[in-house]
Amino acid sequence: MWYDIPLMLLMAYGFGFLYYGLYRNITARVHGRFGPSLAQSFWDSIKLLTKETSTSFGWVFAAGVVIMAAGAVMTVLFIPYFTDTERFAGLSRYGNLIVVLYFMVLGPLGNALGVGSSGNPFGAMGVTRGLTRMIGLEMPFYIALIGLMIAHRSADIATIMAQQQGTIDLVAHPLLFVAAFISFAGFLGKSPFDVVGAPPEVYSGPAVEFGGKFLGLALSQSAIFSFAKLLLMVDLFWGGAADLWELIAKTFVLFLAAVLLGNVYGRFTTAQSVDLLLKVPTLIALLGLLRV
Amino acid sequence: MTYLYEQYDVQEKHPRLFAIRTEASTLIETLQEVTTHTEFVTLAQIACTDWIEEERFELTYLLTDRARSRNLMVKVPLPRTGGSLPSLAFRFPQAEVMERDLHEMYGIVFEGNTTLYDFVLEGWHDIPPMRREFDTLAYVREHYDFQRGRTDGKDVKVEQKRRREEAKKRKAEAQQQAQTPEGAPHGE
Amino acid sequence: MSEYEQSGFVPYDPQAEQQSLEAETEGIRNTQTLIEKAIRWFHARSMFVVAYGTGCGAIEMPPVFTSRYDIERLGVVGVATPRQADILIVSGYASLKTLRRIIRTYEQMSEPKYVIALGSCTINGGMYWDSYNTIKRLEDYIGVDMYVAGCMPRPEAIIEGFVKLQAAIRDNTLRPGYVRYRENLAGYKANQTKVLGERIAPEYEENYAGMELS
Amino acid sequence: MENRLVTIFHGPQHPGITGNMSVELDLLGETIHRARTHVGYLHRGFEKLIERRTVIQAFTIVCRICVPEPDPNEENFARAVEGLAGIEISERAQYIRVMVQEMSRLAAQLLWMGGQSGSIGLETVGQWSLYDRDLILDLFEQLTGGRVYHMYTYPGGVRRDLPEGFLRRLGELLDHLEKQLPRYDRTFFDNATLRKRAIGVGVIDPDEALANGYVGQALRGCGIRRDLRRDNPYLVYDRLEFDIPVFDGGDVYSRALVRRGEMRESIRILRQVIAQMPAEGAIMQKLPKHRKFTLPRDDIYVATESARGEFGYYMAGDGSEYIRRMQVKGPSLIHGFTLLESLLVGEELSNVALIMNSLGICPPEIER
Repeated sequence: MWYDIPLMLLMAYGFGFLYYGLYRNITARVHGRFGPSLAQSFWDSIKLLTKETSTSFGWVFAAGVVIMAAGAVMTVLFIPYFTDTERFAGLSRYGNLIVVLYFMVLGPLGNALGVGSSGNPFGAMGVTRGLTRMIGLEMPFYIALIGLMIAHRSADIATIMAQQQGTIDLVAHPLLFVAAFISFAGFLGKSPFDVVGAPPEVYSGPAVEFGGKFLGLALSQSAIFSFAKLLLMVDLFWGGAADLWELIAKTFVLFLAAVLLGNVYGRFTTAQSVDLLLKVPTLIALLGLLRV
Repeated sequence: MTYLYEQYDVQEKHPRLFAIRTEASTLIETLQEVTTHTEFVTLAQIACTDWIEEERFELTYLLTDRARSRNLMVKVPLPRTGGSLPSLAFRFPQAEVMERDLHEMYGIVFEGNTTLYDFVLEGWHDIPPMRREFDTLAYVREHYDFQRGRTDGKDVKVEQKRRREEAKKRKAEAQQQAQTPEGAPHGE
Repeated sequence: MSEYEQSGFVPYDPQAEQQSLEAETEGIRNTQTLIEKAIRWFHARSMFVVAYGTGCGAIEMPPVFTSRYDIERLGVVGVATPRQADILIVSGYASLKTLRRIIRTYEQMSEPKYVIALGSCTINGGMYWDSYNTIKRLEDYIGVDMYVAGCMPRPEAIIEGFVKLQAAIRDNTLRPGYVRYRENLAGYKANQTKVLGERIAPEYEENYAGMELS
Repeated sequence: MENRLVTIFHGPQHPGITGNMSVELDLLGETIHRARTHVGYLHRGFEKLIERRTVIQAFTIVCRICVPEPDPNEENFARAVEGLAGIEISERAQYIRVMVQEMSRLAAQLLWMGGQSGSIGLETVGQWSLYDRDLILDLFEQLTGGRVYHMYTYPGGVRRDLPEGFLRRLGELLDHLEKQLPRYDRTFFDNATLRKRAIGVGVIDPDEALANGYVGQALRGCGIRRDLRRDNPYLVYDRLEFDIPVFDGGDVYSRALVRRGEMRESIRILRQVIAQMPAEGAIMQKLPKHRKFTLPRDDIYVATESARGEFGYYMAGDGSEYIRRMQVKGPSLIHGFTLLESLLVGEELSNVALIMNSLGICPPEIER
C-alpha cells in the first residue's frame, strides 16, 4: 500500500533509536549504574537537529552527510520486513541482495566524501581507518552471503526467507552465520572493532567536524542503518519474522549478542582488527562455503 | 664515598644527604669526576635559589646514586646578572628540560642547550617570574582585577576593624556590668 | 572611579543584569510557542559535555561520569570535540595559556551552548588570587551560565549545578552566556586582549618562533 | 618526505591525553615521526606563591601541586619543614602518615586503571575501579574532611586524630578491595585485548632507565628493583614488610602488572599498619606560634615514593618565617619529556594514549 514506505522508515527510525537506548542501558547495567532513559538517543538527535550549525565547509560536506543518510534509507527500503512480502516489502521486489550490498557501501563512501572536504586530519584518519576496516569486514560477510545465495539458488531476499521456513539457515549453515555475525558486530562499530571513531586516538574520527544538524543526521543515519543490518541478518539467517513481535524479539536477541561482545573487550588497532577479521571469520566463511 | 671525602670537603646534611661545593667554571669537570668515580650517577634535579641580598643565585645539582638510596648536592654559585653555565644535556638527557625550565623562570643562560624557548609561559616579556625582584602581587594588581565581587563597594579591612572595635566595646561593657553588684546578666 | 573601572574592564552591574534578564525572560515567556517550549525541553534534557579538563576540577569529572554518581541519568554525556558539544566545563583556575584554548574551544561550539565554571578560582581567583599566570574572574572573558563554588566542588554539587542549569533552560529563566557574548563581543574581546595581547587565538607556530630567538 | 608529514596536536583538548597538556606529533600516515611535549596550561607559579606565604599558609596550597594524588606533596612538605626546623614526630603520627600514603597510593592506582582501560576503549573496568576509588575517598573524607585535597599531613604530625572506628572501616574496605582485585585481573589484566595492545609497546631500555633517572614503574617495569620505601626509608616503612613487584618486559603490560602487584602490597601494608599502630600517643608536636615559626638558613632534599615514582622537594630556608625556595621535582618532569618524546617515535598514533597512561604523566607537577 502507499503508506508502507513511510511506515517502514518510521519503524526503522524508531527501532534504531530504541535499540540505541537499550544499548546504553545494558552497557550501564554492566557498568553498575542506572543509565539514561530509553529515549535518550532520540532526544539527543532532536536536540542536535534543532541546534545551529557553526561550520561552513561548503556544499560537499553537507552532500556527504546526505549521501550517508540516503544510503541508509535505501538499504532499509530494499529489505523486506516480514515473511509475507505483500506488506512492508518496500522496494525489495525491484532489487535483490546485490543491490542491498551495494547500498550498504554507499554510506561510508559518502562519509569519506564529506569528511575529506572538511580538511580535518583527524577526520581523514578516521575515514581511512573506516575504509581499511571495511575491507576486513566485507570479505567474510560477502563470502557468507555468496554461500547463502548458492545454497538457495537465488539472490532474492524474499526467496531466501521463504525457502528457510523448514530449517532456518542459522541451523543449516552455522559456519556462514558465525562469519556473518562477527562482521556484523564489526559493522555495528562497537569494540573491539571501533577503530573508526576512537576518541582517545583520533577523537571520534569522521564525526570530528560534525556539529549540530550534521551530527543529528549522522546519528539518525546510524540508527536506521544498524536496524537495516539487524533486519538483513534476521531475514537471511533466521527465516524472517511473521509479525511485528517476532521481528522485535529476533532483532533484539541479535543486537544484545553483539552489544555484550563489545562490553568486555577493548579496542584493537586498525591493523590488528583487519588482521583478525581477514583470518578468523574469512576462514570460517570459506569452510561454510565448502559445506554448501 | 671515600673518594668524595678525600677530594672535596663534604658536608653531611643527613645520613643519606651530602653536599659539596664547586664553581661554574669547574662544574663539568666536577660532575664528570663524581659520576665516574663514585656511585652518584644520575641527575635527579637542578634546583635554584635566589639570594638577592648577596647578588647571586645558588644552583644545586642533585645527584642520586645507583641504588637510589643516597643523594649528593653539588652547589654552584652564580652571579644574578650576566652569569652563564655550561649545559649538561650532552651528559644527562634529562638536564635539557630542567635547564629549559630554569632559563624561563630565572633567565639563566645555559650554553649549549638548544631548547631555551618557551616552556610553560607563552610570550612572557616581563621579568622572569621566579626572580625575587618580580612582585607577583603588583603584577596581578596591574593586569587582573581579583577583588571584585563585593558590589556594595565596602572595603573589607575597614569593616573588619569596625567589628573588632565593636566587640571590644561590648566586652568592656560586660566587664563593667560584672563589677556592679547584683548586675545585669553578663554580656548579651 | 574605582581601580576596577580605571583598569579598562567592561563594567558589570549585577542589578541591571538581573532587571534586564527578568524583563527579557518575561517577554520571551509570553511570546514563545509550544514548539519553542518543546525545543527548550529537548535542549535541557540532552547535554553533551566537551572533554576538556582545564584545571584541578577535572579530577572530579570521572566520578561524576562513572557509576558512583551516574550523571548520564540526566542525559549528560561526554563528547570528544567542541563541534558536537553543548556544555563547556571550565574546571577550576584558567592559566593564560589555557584561556586561549578555552576561548577557541568556546567559539568553536555551535549555539545554543552553555558554560559551567567549577571552583572558587573561576569566581574570584580563589587560592591563586595573587598568582601572575591565572585569570581571576572567568565572567570577564567568556559568558558563564553556572558557577559551582568550592575547592574543589563535590560531585553532588556538580550534579546540582547541572540540574539547576537544566531547569533554567527548560523554564527559560536564563539569559544565556552565549547571547551576552554575542551582544557584548567587543567588551569581551577587549578583556581578552588586555590579558592575552593582540593575538588571542593560539598560534601553534610560536613554539618554533621561540627557537630562533635563543 | 618532509611535505608528507602531518603535524597534529594531541591535546590539550583531547580525550586521550592525561590532563591538560599536549603532545605535538609529526605523523607519516599513522606512524609518529617526531614527538614534542608542550606543557604550561596549568602553571600557577606555586614556588612563587610559597615565597610569599609563611610555612602554615604554604601548607594549605602545597597539596594542589599534583591533583591525582596530593598526599605525597603534603608528606614531602611536612618532612622538609621538619628536617629544616629539627622536629621529631611521634610514632603514632608516623603510622597515620603511612596509612594516608598507602590509601592515596591505592586511590591513585585505581584512577590509573580507569585511565588505562579507557585508553583502549574498555570503559567497563574504569567504571568499576572509579567506584572503588570513591570508597577510599569516602574514608579520606571521614579522616580529613576533604575528598581530594586533604591538607592533613602537617609539619609536626597530622592535623586530626582518627575518628571513632576508623580503622575498623578501613579494614572492611580492604576486605572489599581484596574481593575486587581478582575481578580486575579477569576483566582487565588478563584481558585478551589488553595483552594484544600492550605487550611489546613502549619498551624502555633498562640501562637508559637508570642513567636518565626514570623512576617508579618505568624502572620496576624493566626489571630494576628500586623503591624509596625500601632504599631510602622514611616514616616507619623499615618496620613494615612488603615486596616490590618487578617485571622485566619494559613494556606497557609490564608496567600494568607492576601496578597490579603494588595494589596488593598496599593492602598488605595497610593491614600491618592497622595491627601495629599504637593506640595512644600524641599526633601533633608542640609548634612555635605561626609568626615565630622560622626556618634556619639551610637547604634539604626530601623524596617520597608516590604512586608513580619518586616525588622530591628541594627546600631552602633563610632564617625568616618565609620559605626562601621550594622546588618540586615530580616523576612526570623526566617521564613527560625525555622519556615520552623518545618512546613515541616510531609508534602508532593508537598507542599514544596507552603509553602516556602507563607512564602516569601528570602535567600539574611538571609546571607547578
